[in-house]
Amino acid sequence: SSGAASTEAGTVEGATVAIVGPLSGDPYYQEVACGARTAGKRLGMDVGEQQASQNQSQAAQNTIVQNVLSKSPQALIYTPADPVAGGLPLRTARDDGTTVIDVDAQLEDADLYDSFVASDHYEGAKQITKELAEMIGGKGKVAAIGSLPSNPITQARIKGFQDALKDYPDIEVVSTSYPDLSPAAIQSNASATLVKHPDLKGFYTTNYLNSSGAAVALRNANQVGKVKMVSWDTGVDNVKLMREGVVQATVAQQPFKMGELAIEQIAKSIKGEKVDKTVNAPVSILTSDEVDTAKGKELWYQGSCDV
Amino acid sequence: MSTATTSTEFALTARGVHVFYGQVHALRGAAFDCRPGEVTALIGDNGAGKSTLVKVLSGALAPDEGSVEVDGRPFLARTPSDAQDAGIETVYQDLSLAADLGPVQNMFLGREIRRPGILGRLGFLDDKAMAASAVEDFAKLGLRVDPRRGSVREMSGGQRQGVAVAKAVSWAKRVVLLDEPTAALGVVQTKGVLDMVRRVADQGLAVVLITHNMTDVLSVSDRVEVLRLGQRVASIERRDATLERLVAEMTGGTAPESEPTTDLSSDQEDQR
Amino acid sequence: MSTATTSTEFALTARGVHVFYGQVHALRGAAFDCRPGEVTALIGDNGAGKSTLVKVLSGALAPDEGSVEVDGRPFLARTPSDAQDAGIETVYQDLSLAADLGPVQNMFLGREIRRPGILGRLGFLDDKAMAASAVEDFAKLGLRVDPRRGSVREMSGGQRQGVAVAKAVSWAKRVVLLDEPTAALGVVQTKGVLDMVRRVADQGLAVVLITHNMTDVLSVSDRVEVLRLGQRVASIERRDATLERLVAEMTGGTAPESEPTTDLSSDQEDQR
Amino acid sequence: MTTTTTTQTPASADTLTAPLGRRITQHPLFVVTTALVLLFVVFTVVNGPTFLSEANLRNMALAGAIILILAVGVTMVIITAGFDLSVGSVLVLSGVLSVIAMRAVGDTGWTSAIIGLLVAAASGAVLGAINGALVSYAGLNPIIVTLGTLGAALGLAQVVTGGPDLNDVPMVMADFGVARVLGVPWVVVVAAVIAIIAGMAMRYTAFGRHTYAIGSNSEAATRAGIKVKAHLAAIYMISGLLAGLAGWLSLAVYGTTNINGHSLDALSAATAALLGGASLFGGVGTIGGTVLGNAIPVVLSAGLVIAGLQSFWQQFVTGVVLIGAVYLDRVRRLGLGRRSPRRTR
Amino acid sequence: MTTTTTTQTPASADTLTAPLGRRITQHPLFVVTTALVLLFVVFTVVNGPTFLSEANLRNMALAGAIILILAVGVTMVIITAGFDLSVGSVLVLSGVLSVIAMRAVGDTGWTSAIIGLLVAAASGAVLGAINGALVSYAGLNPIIVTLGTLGAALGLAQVVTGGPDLNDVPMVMADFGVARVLGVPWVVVVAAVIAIIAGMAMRYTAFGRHTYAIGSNSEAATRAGIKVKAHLAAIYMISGLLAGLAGWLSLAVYGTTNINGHSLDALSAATAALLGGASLFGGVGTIGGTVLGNAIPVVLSAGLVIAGLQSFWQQFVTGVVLIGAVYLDRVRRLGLGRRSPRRTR
Ligand SMILES: Nc1ncnc2c1ncn2[C@@H]1O[C@H](COP(=O)(O)OP(=O)(O)OP(=O)(O)O)[C@@H](O)[C@H]1O
Ligand SMILES: Nc1ncnc2c1ncn2[C@@H]1O[C@H](COP(=O)(O)OP(=O)(O)OP(=O)(O)O)[C@@H](O)[C@H]1O
Ligand SMILES: [Mg+2]
Ligand SMILES: [Mg+2]
Repeated sequence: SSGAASTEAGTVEGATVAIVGPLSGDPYYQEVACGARTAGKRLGMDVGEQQASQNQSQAAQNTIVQNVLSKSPQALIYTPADPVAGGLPLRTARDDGTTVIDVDAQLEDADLYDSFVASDHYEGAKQITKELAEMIGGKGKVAAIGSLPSNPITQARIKGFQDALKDYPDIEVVSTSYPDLSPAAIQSNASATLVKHPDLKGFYTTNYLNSSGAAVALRNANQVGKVKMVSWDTGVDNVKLMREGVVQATVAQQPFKMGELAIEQIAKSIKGEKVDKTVNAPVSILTSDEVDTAKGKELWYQGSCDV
Repeated sequence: MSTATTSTEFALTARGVHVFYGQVHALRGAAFDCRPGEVTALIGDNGAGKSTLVKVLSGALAPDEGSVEVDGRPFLARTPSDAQDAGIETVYQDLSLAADLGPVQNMFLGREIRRPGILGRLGFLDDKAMAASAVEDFAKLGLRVDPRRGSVREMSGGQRQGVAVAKAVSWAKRVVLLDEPTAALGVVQTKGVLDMVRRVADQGLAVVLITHNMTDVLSVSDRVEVLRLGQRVASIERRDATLERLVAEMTGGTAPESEPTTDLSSDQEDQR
Repeated sequence: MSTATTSTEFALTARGVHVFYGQVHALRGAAFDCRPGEVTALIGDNGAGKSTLVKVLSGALAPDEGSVEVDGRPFLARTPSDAQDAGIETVYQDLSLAADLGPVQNMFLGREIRRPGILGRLGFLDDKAMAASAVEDFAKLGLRVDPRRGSVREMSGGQRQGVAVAKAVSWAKRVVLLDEPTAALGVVQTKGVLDMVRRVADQGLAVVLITHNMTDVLSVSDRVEVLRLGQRVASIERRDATLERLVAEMTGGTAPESEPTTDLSSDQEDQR
Repeated sequence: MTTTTTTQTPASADTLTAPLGRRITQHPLFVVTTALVLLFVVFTVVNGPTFLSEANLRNMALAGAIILILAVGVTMVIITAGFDLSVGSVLVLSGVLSVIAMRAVGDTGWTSAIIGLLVAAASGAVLGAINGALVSYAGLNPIIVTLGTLGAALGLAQVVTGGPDLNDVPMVMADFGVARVLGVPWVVVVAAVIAIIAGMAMRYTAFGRHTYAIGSNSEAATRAGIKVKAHLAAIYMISGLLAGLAGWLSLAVYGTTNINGHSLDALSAATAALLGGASLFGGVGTIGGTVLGNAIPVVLSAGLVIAGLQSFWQQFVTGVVLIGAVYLDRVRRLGLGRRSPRRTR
Repeated sequence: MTTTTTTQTPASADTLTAPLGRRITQHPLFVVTTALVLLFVVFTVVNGPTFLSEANLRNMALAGAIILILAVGVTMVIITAGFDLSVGSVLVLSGVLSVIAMRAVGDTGWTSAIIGLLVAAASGAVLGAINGALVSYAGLNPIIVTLGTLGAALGLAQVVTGGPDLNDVPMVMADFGVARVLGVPWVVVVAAVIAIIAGMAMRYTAFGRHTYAIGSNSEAATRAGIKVKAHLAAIYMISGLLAGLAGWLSLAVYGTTNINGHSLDALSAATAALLGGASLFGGVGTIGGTVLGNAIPVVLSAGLVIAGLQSFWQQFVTGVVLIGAVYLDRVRRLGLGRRSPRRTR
């Protein structure tokens, strides 16, 4: 689609960009915003950020998007909580010519965004599952702990996990659970799983909250390192857990890079160049052996930025 | 003081009423009678079970055992509305007004006047009509407080008692049960209520009056029923009643001194 | 009936007390006096402001204006504990007991006996000592209900009143204010309280008794203070008091009939 | 010695009609209204006229509409001295069942949408009736009961969908979700109509009168012959019914069941009611107050986002404004009545 | 006509000491205890002896410990007829401030950890004192006040961290988080000690007596000379202090501030208190009851996971059990007292 409606059309310098994320405090979305703001600053853009305060409430997030859009920014970097409902407030904005970059969670209606920048959650899940499967020697019991089951990203990560295990007939998935996002709930869930399956070989967790909660269970059961655990993301929490040896490997996404890529697409759009409809941000696997190597450190999320 | 309308037909009778509160056996086979056109005083020590009996008669409390008859026919009110439908109205000792509502609203609570026509059938209320009717009822009873003012919460104890009495008297068709209606009232107000009690009885209703004031009992009642420890121990015609006799019956002695002093509690069996 | 200890020194006096409840001007410059060793009856119509005055004297309510003196020294209780420290105890009309606690716990509320030694300094209570002391106090007052039983919630109105009176009387050192302490009591119990009132006064305390029962007023009090519409309208020695005079003073007429009938509300100005 | 001091009886003093200014500040809704006006003024100054633009007003109305429907039901429940924590879950489960029903019908037109509406309303009413039966007939603590149904309904919603949100909603519904009458979104119109009907019912009908009486003194209401249990059950059922309706509207507006997004809805609804003057002790509160109380967080959030305040600060400011509003109301009431020994809270 | 019917006065009948069976079922904690025992029996049958294994018992104790600390404070608040919705946020903010303080100290040993503990406790106490001042001295509705601080504290926590969780916790603290005495995790020991001290204080001291009196009738407490406002403020402060402590323990156990994971803590804590027999009308409730009430959801959740029930069903079952427990309690009380006209809820 075309550039912004404002008088400054065509100039990247001074362009206004808004970021709306689904959850304040999540290091991943923080990192996306960091990347975008850093890149935006380099180009002289004015980048503002808003995160929804209540997890997964698309109604609350829509209000934020509407209000952000009422100031007519030239571009919006947006991670919707819900693939359908998240699209609603964009309709009028699209008519006004606002550039929309969808990050991480894909909107169902592809007309609502110019570009979709994301990791491939399904592929990432398959890779890390393979890693786990090899670690436990291709057989034994494993358990998966997912976060909110209604979230398409969780669904993709669980699906990838299940599909990858089709190559390992000797691995049995003893439970796939979705406890609350509270540490106590996750801990007690993982603990109970360990009690029920003393011969459990591995945990697959879909985010850092789950791995942190399960870590407490492993520590208390003296199973750290004996029961393998893999996770998603390389925020401080997972980095610490890898150093401790609780988590053996995790999927390193590149949220900072995604923020930069989003700004790149915005710049193209403002300049009237062709925008890429889908931009894949590469994922890689970070193992506990490499966590503190120079190569490994590059994969860490910074957690804060100076912009 | 006694009236011409005395009849032997009872308006309300109760027999063998038992009520337990948890482990407390509050009524132990209590009996009760009252006649239309008469003021029946129900007296007894604190904790004798008077209020409990009133609650049974008015349907506020289901007895564990016992039978009640209205005009000679078995009638056990299961809910207060049953009793109201039978023409029995009650002023409870704890008054039971909705403090956030006004006097008019309380008077008509559960029996509101609706607007005429379709609105009325939709449940819309005719507040004007109710206010007018309440003003009239208050005037008829000699109360001069304006029933349209504020909420009951803002009224003094005496004023509240006035509202409760007015409500009961204006709706009653057969029996009015008054549980200590004058306890919080001043001298003049008390006289007003007693006069009213007399007038209501003279109109042919049965009035049951609970009070601890024996002077009032002697001055206004036609018959006295005495409750002690959950049972009726005496039922005395006005002409046979004397202060000494009433006190003796209530406390269980033939003369006040012949018995160990009864005190603030009559639940003697609870006192170990 | 009058006592030997009458003195002209006042235990408690109030002058020019004004209290507003929102827009209601409940006390309009009320004055009040009572002497040690005497029973002072405080009478007045419903809504005259008696309870409000008691609340001011006992520190439960801060007046908008006015002064209070105890034993001739200016003393305005800002909180109930101020008044208690000055030896003034009160039975409020609405009793003010904590219904979930037992009688003993209520009697000692705010003045609990602690265990001896270190535990006591940590706030540990000596429930046994309190129970024993309460049993004794109850006995001394002639109450025979067991103060150790259950919670106040389970007691009858009369029993509650007994607890409240016992509490006040056993703690008072100078003045006891009793706001309608016999309203819910039976004949015998009422006599018990009135006897106790007399005894307490004879011990040298000033007793202030609010009641609507003029017979009781005439039988027990040494002096009568009359409140009308928030002001003191008369202050009468026992020997000058007659039923007719008291009623006339309360209702504002010289003879009961010369004035428009006062009724359940004395807030006549509210009635338009 | 006789000292008779007969003083002149003050003739009349206290019912002089209060001056207009005082009558206004005395109105129970004075503070919430003032707070709202103040927020508008502040945000118009800070954000410029955009804040009063038609688009923003419409957005705010839309943002508040669905919670308002819940808040109307919760207000009625609170007036009975009860509580309903379950409305958010009831909304979700009704939405889920509605989608499943519409899916079964298959068609994407109004037939399907209306069947969905009926299913949503019916499931809401059934859940509300369960709450009502447990609270009124079984006599259970309403907070625990509705906390129980909060969890149970949410769990059931996930059991039914198997976890993920459902989002195949008939086209006509989605259209309805964005359609407007005279510039006002239909959803807002529906919410307004519900609030007006409920407000009239509470104010002018026997139903409302009985509701206040039950909240004020349920014993008195029983003794007055009101069928207290049936009435209470009906109130909870209405709250559930409204939540079901809200579930359908939420589907129309958002096109998804948003299972995990409604855990705090009940608190928002209760906040609206309490800001609007309802008391948890029952017997007081108005639908009008709830409408105003509901607007405060909505306006605040819109204003703060437009002002570009970081979301953390928004949460902080919202909390502070909430306390500030009740504080002012308290000060107002103190200024009037000074002492109301009981029910100060 | 005189009809004198003098009947024999029944000598004594109603204080015959009730039979032992009845005395037991009459105990206020009978149902919650029975429910708990029942859960243990059912899960042991369903899951086999693993359920009673040391490891599982330890896990359950650990899972319940931190909420128990919050629940102790919330119980005390509820006994005063108040409410504290803010404990979860206070926990979070205290944890955040504690980490920042420890970071400033720099060392990873006990010095740092203890300073962190003091900071956590102090911030909790200050937040609690703010709640207390607003509720008692300003006389505001405790639900709104603590709803306000719930939001404000959470917002502030994020303002301070800039958003993400903090997790650089001294080593010794992390060690403490898994350390045990005689097989019991330290955290559980701490929670137990807090519950015991609070239980004794409520039961045997003047402090506790006054707390019950205030909740039962605050007017009566005032008139008895109790400094009601100061006492109320102290209770809220204690609730905050305990939440601060819980914040530090949570850091020790989980190693992170987990800003977004505590929004429902207050409801869990209140549920424990109410299941344990506390009434929102104040004046009743015990810490012992809260300990048992707190155990129910914990045992339920562990048992259901071990039984292999899908997590959605768990939510559903938990809701149903919650209602079932209060229902049984209600039935018990009806069996005894039949009618307690007021405070049935
Ligand atoms: N709700 C209740 N729970 C338990 N016991 C009760 C309850 N109500 C009354 N009782 C007990 O039942 C007995 C009878 O009480 P009731 O109120 O009927 O007496 P009463 O004759 O009206 O006394 P009073 O003159 O004091 O009003 C008393 O022992 C009282 O303690
Ligand atoms: N809390 C209150 N709020 C508003 N008005 C009140 C309040 N308490 C009392 N009043 C009013 O103040 C006046 C005096 O009341 P008070 O209770 O002192 O009278 P009283 O002489 O004790 O009457 P009674 O004999 O009925 O107990 C009355 O008009 C009453 O309506
Ligand atoms: Mg009685
Ligand atoms: Mg009075």
